[in-house]
Amino acid sequence: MNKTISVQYFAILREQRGLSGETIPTAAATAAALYEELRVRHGFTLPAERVRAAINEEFVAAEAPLREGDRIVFIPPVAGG
Amino acid sequence: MNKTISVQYFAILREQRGLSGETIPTAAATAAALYEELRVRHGFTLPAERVRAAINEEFVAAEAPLREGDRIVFIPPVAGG
Amino acid sequence: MFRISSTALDPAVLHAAQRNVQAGACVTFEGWVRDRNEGQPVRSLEYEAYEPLARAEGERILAEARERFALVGAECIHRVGHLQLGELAVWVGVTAEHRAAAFDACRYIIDEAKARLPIWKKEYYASGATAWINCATRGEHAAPARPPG
Amino acid sequence: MFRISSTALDPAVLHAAQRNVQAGACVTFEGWVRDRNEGQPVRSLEYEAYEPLARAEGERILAEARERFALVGAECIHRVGHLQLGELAVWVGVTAEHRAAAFDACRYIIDEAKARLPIWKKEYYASGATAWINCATRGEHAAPARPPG
Repeated sequence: MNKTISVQYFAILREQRGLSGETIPTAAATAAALYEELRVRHGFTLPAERVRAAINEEFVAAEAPLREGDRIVFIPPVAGG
Repeated sequence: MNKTISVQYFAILREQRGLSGETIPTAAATAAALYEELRVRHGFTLPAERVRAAINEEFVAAEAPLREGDRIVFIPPVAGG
Repeated sequence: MFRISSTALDPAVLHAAQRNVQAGACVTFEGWVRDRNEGQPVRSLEYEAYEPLARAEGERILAEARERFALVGAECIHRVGHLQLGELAVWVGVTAEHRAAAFDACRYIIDEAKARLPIWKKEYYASGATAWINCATRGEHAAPARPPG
Repeated sequence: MFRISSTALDPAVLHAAQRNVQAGACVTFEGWVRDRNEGQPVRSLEYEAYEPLARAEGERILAEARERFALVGAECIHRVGHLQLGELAVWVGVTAEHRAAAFDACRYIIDEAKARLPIWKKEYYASGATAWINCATRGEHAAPARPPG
């Protein structure tokens, strides 16, 4: 039931993880579940509701399902202004 | 009762007069009266209500009085747009 | 500063003079001679200014912009003379800490400049005809009014 | 066209590419690195982009602007990397027959770009501190929101 997912990190998430990306096994069923898993593991300061996700280079909803081999990016709030 | 007035022409008025400026004697009491005199004499196509006047480099009302030695400019409608 | 120039304007030079590390936003407007107006093919344009009054009115417009908007700098330069297609006829450059003020001020300056400066434009058409814009009277072929451009 | 550049932008080159005799109006916006933000002295800035998505979103924004406004051309280029004070961080150039469309489209593009592009900004302060803008959470010193600029 574990999937292999490739994760990319940017900006504050990249700094807090200390990596630009990694390929990991996970049991998380959705984008939101995976972020929560990683947030706890790596001590990310951004709460889930301020992070968007993109899977295979398309923005997706938080409850989007994860599939074997997906490439996911967690997107911190943009600079705005 | 004649005054000596220096008149400058721009754009369509300059072309219709064939001169950039001239110094003329006139009995006209106001800027508007002088324009009317010149319009008839030189066949200017612009009616008085579409021409503004400046005396001694300041915009003035049509009924502004003319004084000996004044420099007057008749200002066609600007290009706008 | 407001200027009238009888020689070609170089936007790179005008632009470089605006640099300021206090400004986060720079908005420029350029008016170019384009190849048609109101559907008629245009070959060239002539601008004529009543310079003393145009300079005074131009400075007034810039002062108004500085009063209304939080600016770092504001400049406007208008060409006079005979201009060919593609030439730069008028340049407005505004810098500000934030972009909203820069956009609003740049637009204010060009709108007021077009409406208030005693500067006239003559169009030379491909047909050989010419017209002083906005000076048309009954019987002349050029339209007396045109949309903003 | 939308581009992301990791090398310095030259506004003169970007500008020259816009020339078009069908355009009567050219409006450009430049975002510069300024020396303070929210009252704090800033030394430099770092921009980081998620490039594939930023490019796709940037192209979408330009397509929206072309649909909404009568344009001749529209371009946007965003820097990434470490930028010093006064450097050009983002450039938007729009040409149109008339200036109203050029102003409206230029502003639309930069507003949408700032709100939607997955590009992040890190400020390096004179104090030695740093902050990812808009990524602050409880306990971090940078304000989570800032006015448009």
